[in-house]
Order: sequence, then structure tokens, then C-alpha cells
Amino acid sequence: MEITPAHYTVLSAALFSIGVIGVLVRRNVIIIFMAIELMLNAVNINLVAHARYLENLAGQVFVVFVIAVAAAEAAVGLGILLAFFRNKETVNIDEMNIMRW
Amino acid sequence: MAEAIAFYTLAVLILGLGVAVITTPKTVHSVVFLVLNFLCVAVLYVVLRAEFLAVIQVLVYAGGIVVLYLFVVMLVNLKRAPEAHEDPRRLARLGLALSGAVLLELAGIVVYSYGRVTPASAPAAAGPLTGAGNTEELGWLLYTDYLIPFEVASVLLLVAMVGAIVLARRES
Amino acid sequence: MTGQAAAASTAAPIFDTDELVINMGPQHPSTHGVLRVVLRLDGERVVDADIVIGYIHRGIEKLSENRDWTQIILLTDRMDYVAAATNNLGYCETVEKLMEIEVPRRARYVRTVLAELQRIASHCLWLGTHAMDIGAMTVLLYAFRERELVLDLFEDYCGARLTYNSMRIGGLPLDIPTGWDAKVRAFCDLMEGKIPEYEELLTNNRIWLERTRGIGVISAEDAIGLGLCGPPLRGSGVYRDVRKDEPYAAYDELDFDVPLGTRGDTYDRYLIRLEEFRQSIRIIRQALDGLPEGPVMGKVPRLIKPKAGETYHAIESPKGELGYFIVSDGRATNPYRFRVRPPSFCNLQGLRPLITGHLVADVVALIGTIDIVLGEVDR
Amino acid sequence: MLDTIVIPVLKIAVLLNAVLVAVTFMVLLERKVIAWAQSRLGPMRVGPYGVLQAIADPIKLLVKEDIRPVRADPMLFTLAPILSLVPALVVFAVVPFGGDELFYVTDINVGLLFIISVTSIGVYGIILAGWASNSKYPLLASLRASAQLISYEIAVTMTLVSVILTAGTLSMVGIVEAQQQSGLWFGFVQPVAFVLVFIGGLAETNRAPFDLPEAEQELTGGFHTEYSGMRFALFFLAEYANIIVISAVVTILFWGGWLRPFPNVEALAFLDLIPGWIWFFAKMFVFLYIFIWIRATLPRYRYDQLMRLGWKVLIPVAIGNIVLTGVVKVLL
Repeated sequence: MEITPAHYTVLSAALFSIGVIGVLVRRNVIIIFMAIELMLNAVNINLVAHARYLENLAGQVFVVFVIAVAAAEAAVGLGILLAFFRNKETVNIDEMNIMRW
Repeated sequence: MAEAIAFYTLAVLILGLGVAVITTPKTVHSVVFLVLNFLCVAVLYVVLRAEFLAVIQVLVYAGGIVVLYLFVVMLVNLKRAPEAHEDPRRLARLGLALSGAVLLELAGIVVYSYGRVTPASAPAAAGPLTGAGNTEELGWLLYTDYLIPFEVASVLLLVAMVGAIVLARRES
Repeated sequence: MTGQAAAASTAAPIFDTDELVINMGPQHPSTHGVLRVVLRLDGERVVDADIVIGYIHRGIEKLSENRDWTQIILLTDRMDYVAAATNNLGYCETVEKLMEIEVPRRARYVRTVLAELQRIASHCLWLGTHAMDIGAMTVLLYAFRERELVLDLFEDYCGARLTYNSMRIGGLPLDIPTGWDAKVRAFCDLMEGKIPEYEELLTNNRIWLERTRGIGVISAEDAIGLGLCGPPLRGSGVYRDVRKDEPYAAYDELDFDVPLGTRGDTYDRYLIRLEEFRQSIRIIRQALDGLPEGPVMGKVPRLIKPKAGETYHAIESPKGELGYFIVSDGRATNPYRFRVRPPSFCNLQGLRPLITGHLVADVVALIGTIDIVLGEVDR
Repeated sequence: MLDTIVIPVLKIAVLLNAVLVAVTFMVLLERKVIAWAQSRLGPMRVGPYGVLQAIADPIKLLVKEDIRPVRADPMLFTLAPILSLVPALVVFAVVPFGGDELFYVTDINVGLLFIISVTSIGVYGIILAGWASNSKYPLLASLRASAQLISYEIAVTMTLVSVILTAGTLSMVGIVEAQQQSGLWFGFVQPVAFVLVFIGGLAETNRAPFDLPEAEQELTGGFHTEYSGMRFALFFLAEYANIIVISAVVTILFWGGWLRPFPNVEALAFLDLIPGWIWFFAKMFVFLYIFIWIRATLPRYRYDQLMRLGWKVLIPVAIGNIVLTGVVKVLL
């Protein structure tokens, strides 16, 4: 019953795939953003797990950066979304087909 | 043993909540599931002896970023469901298949890489990282070896902040 | 349409436009009764407001046209029910003017004392609720503590605590009980000590200043244009007080100041009412000092039946200029036409321009600052 | 087995019950103190001087009819009060009530950060309550509340950084021990930080003068307008549990936790006769009292003024304080 890095990697891969499904299948941009967050978290799990088993803190440092990037992404992404919503009253990704307004 | 129980419980929760996030019809519910998912991930970090990251995960992800999502969901109160519009060029099945392929590929990598290492040489036996100083060590690394990335990240956050304000501001 | 779409469209489409419409009242903790304000908000800022009244309309004016002249006094109690004595006073003086009845000097002095006590009670209620609206809960209890004492004085005088029915056409039903003037004096001394207590909690409080300074500014021209009266008008620096301009009761024989504001904001109106506390105490003391001996009831015919004619008479109620317009046809024992100019109603006109452009939190402060009583607005 | 499971579980059980009982008496205390401030008597009917009111109130709330608006979101409407109470109780895990291991559930090396992060989860209860009620006033209030909580969280967290710099540790026990070693309570070393944290604490617990989210006079009761009975009681419990947390945290960070006054002055050693936990509760009580006192005294801020105070005063001062602390720390 020992938990190896492989276990964490599999968990991470599964979560990542869930994120991919979300991005590819859903059309609500907010959900797609959230799916991206899930993927980032999958990566983080991997990094933390390997940081532990390789006894190297670099993995954890990268998680800090990933979280920072996620915060930036969420802020800008949602800002764009709000601006878009104000003009087109939709959050459907399929209707976001114009380059400018 | 304890770690195994914790891992499997958390794995089930994380994956279950992950599926809930992308399948729930109501966006607000998705956000709630996302928060719970992040909290479970934070607990997983504790299991992995990364207490500082666990706390940061809760503070920044669950307490900050997802609140932002919730705000947007509340502001973007839709008259019609975004899924109602069906774009004929959109191929959801292909998407599912593609995702399955990604999963398979990842699984292949895992099997390939970990299958070849013998248990003896695997670093799995590694004990907890040195004691209580996790936060200190992490801080030390951030401010020495990773100082430049750290500064770049802070500039990135500043840019994001300015960008978000510019984007969200109403033109009057 | 999917289930979610249905839910989303039935759920109030709040953010469909950039404006949010909220309904403040008639059941709302701080609309002072049953005022209903429909606010159109942009975020928290009021873009426009619609003020809906009439929730306690009882038809007092119409009712009065079917009551005989003395019975109407009792109805006037129920208009501004926190200042019944001034309502009585205004009505009785109007009929006295119509019938040209001479009121004994003692009665006029006692009426003045009652009216000023009533002003203190009404302002206490205003101060307490206004402070409560802005979140200072302790002032409410302090102000009501003193108001209670005024009500006790009224109870001593006429037996009622809220709807006094305390005056009659031609004078007063009762002379003051023995020792009552001493009690009133004692109350004045006590009240003088309590005003600094309110001031300590509010006047220099930073949060209070931030919440009231520069909020609901109304210029002197606008105030006149809107027909404001009472403290809201004087807050904008307009010198208008019926007690000075058209003296009634015993005000022409008494000495008092009319406080004026300079900026016309909520803070000025607050200061003015606090100063009116002091002036009221001053008037009461003078009136008690100069209280003449004599009867309290003038010569009034058995059957009150004014000759045909009309008259308008106004007094300064705690809320502003309270006017009565009465037409008598000379034949019936009831008025032919009875019309009240209620200060609350006129001041309520100012609410919409006052709150437009302010935040939701200011709306309650501004409803408080104009000091309305819905019983008087709707009648 | 005994050490890893039985004793912690017992401690948690005792602590949770103690907190919940403390909350009910805190409510009674508040009613009494405010009554005295307003020259009233307060509750007098139940038991001598109304002491048993603390028991009567929860019973009343428990047996009250539970109303859920028809158009409310059933899942979130139920989840919201729970989400607001649980974080408020979880933080007690790392609050040390005394120096001995008996007096805290656990001492983790990121204790202070743990408190900050877990309390930040409480905002979900408020937002979701406003959203799930499907009613305008609660929605408005919940938007206010979440903006307020997030803004003041930044200010408080920034301020705490300077305390962490001074103490050199994130562990709650470690912070008190650092004060013992330096012989000086951090309240004297970091007075600015103390004031900032206390103001921020008032704002984070939605207390007067920052009680806008529940401003009865404006928003008819705020985000829990549509709640009744036990669901409402959960919000109530959460609010008061949070007040106790803030008082405890302020006591630990700035006023020496369970240390007696002047912990290094030998002449005052006789004060050690009084056990540490009594010192702790005495200090905590002072802050609880100040919370109530402020509520009875001050008017309420307006929303924009509140935000201005948070962003334009508290955060810059907090940053300045960090810089100052850093400079002093390097120079010494």
C-alpha cells in the first residue's frame, strides 16, 4: 500500500484530462477558465509530489510561480470576458468570433 | 498506510469534484465545486509535506482567484444558457476523443517512465523534507536562486492588475 | 429553452442592464413608516428615484368636512402623530382666526410651552432615528429617554401620551396642574445637560462628519423652488420661521434665535435641529417665567359655527410650516372645505433631487434628514 | 493511538463545545454591555439578570420554523451557512490558549498563515448566501461584503507580514515565545500594526462601524435577510466565532498571549501564580469588550468611504510598516 510518485502522477494526469475535456467540450467561457485552473492544479500536484520524492524544493518554487500566473490569467481573462459580455451579452465561446468591436 | 488512506480519499474527491466542475449545468455550482476541489488539493499538499503551499493554495486560489470567478458569474447573469447556442462546426465528440487521447498519452508516459525504474532505485522511500523549515527554505530559494523569476512574476501580476482594471472599466 | 435558461430568465434579470431597480419600502427598517422609494441604481449610486406615498392615507381632510368643528381637533392628532400638540395648535388658531375669537393670554403662553415641548419631543425622535439610520444606535436610546420625559409631562397635563387632543377652539380645556411648571423647568434643566451628550457622540465624530458633511446639499434657490420649509429650508440659509415672520401664540412676546445653516447639507440640518433644542428650552423658560394669571378659555359661542368665509393660517411645527386652509359656508356645523399644508409632504418633494446621485447608504440618511412623518404626508 | 487520535479528538470536541458556548455568552455579553451603554437593563427575564438568555436564544433559534424562499437555490442556500461557520471554527485548531500543549490542538509551522487563509474561505458563505437567496437586498449586501472582506484581508495580511518579520516565525506558539524572549509584547514594538490589525479585524468580522453587509437600515438585514431559524443561527455563530478568533489572534500577536505582563521582570514573578490561560482569557475579554463598545458608540461608514479607508489608508500604511520593520530589523 505504499504511495509512490507514480500514484500522484496518475492522479495528476487524470485531473489534467478532466481539464482538457472541460476546455474542449464546454462552451461557457467561465467553465473553460475553470477547466484551465484544474489543469494548472494537476500540474501543481505533479510538481509538489516530485519535489517531495526527489527532495528538491525547486518543484515547490515553481508551484508558487504557477499560482502567480494563474492569478494573472484569471484577472485578465475575466476582465476580457466582462468587457466582451458588455458588448455581446454572451459568454459562449462559439459566439466569440470577432477580432474587434 | 495513513498516507494511502489519505491519498485515495483525496484522489477520489479531487477527481469527483473535477468532473462535477465541468459537468454541472449551473455555473455557480461549478465554482463551488472548484473551491472544494482546491481545498482538497490543499490537503493533498499537506500530505506531501508542503504546508506553505497548502496555505497559499487556500489563500490565493480558493480565497482569491475563485472569488473573482464567483463575482464574474454573478455579474454575468445570463438570459439564456451559453450552451443553448449550438455551433454546427463544433464537434464535442471529437473533443471527448481528443481528451481521451491526452489521458492515454499521459498514462503511457507514466507507465513507461515508472515501469522502468526498479522499486529499489526509486526515490519513493524519501522521507519528509527537513522538519519545520519548509517555509523558510522556500523563501530562501525564492529570494536567491529564483530571484529573477520571482521579480518577473511580480511584474506580471502588476501588469495583470493594470490590464484587468483597464479592461473591466466602463467606457464613459 | 433548457432548465437553466428558464431559471435565469425568471430569476430577476438584475444585471441585464447596468441599472438595478430596488424597492425600498413600504416595509423597510428606515423609511420611517410606509414610505416607498423605488430606486434605480447604477452599482450603488442612485440614478433616479420614484417616491410613492399614500400607504396610510386615511382621508383626514375629507373626514374633517363631515365632523363638527371640535371633533376635528382629534383628527389633527393623527396627522403628525409625533407632534400632535402643534397640529392641535395650528387647527385651533385657524378656526379662532376665522371666528375672530380672542384667546386669553395665559392660554397662549401655555400653548407656546406645549408647542415647544412638542418640538423637543419631535426632534428627539428625529435625532434618534436619524442617528440610527446612519448606524449610531446608542443615540436612539438616549434621545428616546428624553422624549419619554416630555411624554410624561404631556401625560401630566392632559392624560394622553401621543394623541393629546390638548387644545380647544378659544383656549385650552384644562389649566396646567399644580406643580407642572416646576416639572417642566426641571425637565429643561435636565435636557440642557443631555444635549452635550448627543453632541459628544455625533457632532465631532469623524464618521458622522463623513456621513453627513456635503451629503444632500441643496442651495437656497433650490430649497425655495422646491417649497421646502422648516429646518431643511433654514439649513440652506434661508431665514424663514413662521414664529418670527407671522407670530402666533405668544411668540411675539418671547425672545429666541432662528439658527441658520450655511452649506445646506445634512450636517447643517443636524446642527440646526440641535440648536432648536436649546432655543426651545429658552422659549419654554421665558414663557413659564412670564406666565400670566387668568382664564385659559376665551369667550366661545356654545355652537361653533363660523360665518361664511375662508382663511389660511400657518404655524411652525417641528417639521416646518404647517398650514391649514379652511372654508366655511356659514350654514353647517362642519367645514365646507378643509385642507392641510403638511410640512412633511412639502419637504418630501425635495427627496428626489436630494438623493439622485448619492449612494444607497445616503438615501436613508437623507430620508432621515428631511424628517418626515408619513401620517402627515398621506393624511 | 492515544496520542495521535484519542487526545486530539477529545481536545477538538472540548474546544468546539467551548467555542459554541462562549459564542452564546458573547451574545449575552454584547446585549448586556450595549444595554448598559444605552442606559437600559438588557435581558432580565430569563434567569437572574438574564444570564440564562444565553441558553434561551439558541433554543428559540433551533425550534423556529425554517423558511426557504421558493426561488432560492436549494443546494447553495443550505451550503452557505455551513461554509461560513466551518472556517470560523476550524481556525481554533491553531489558536494556543496557553503555553502548555494541553491548551492547543496543534501547533503548525504556518499557523498564522493558516488562520489567514482559512478565514478567507468564510467569504464564500456570505457571497453564496446573497446569491442563493435570489433576492436583491441580500445580493447587494453580499457583493458589498465580499469586496469588503477581500480588501481588508489584503490590509491585514500585509500588516501581519511586519509582525512575522519581528517574530521570525509563523507558528502561533513561536510568536508568543518570541515575545517572551524579547521581553516585550509586540503591541509595544508594533503599535501601528496592532491598530491596523484591529481595524481590519473589525472590518473582516463585519462589525460596526464596518457592518455594511448587514446594515439593517440600508439593506434590511444584509446577506442573511432571507434566512431564518437555525440557518440564520449558523451565520450568527460564525460572526461571533470570528470575533473571538480576532480577539484571540490580536492577544497572541500583540499582547503576549498567555504571558504575564513584563514577562522578563523578575520582580513581578508573583504574577505567575495566576495561570497563563487566565491571562490569555483576560486579555481576550478586553478585546471582546472593545468590539462591543465600538458597536455601541460609532455610526456606520458608507461603502465608498470604507473602501477608501481600506485601500488608500490601511494598505499604504501597512506597506510602510513592513518597510520600516525591515529596515529596523536589518540595522539592528
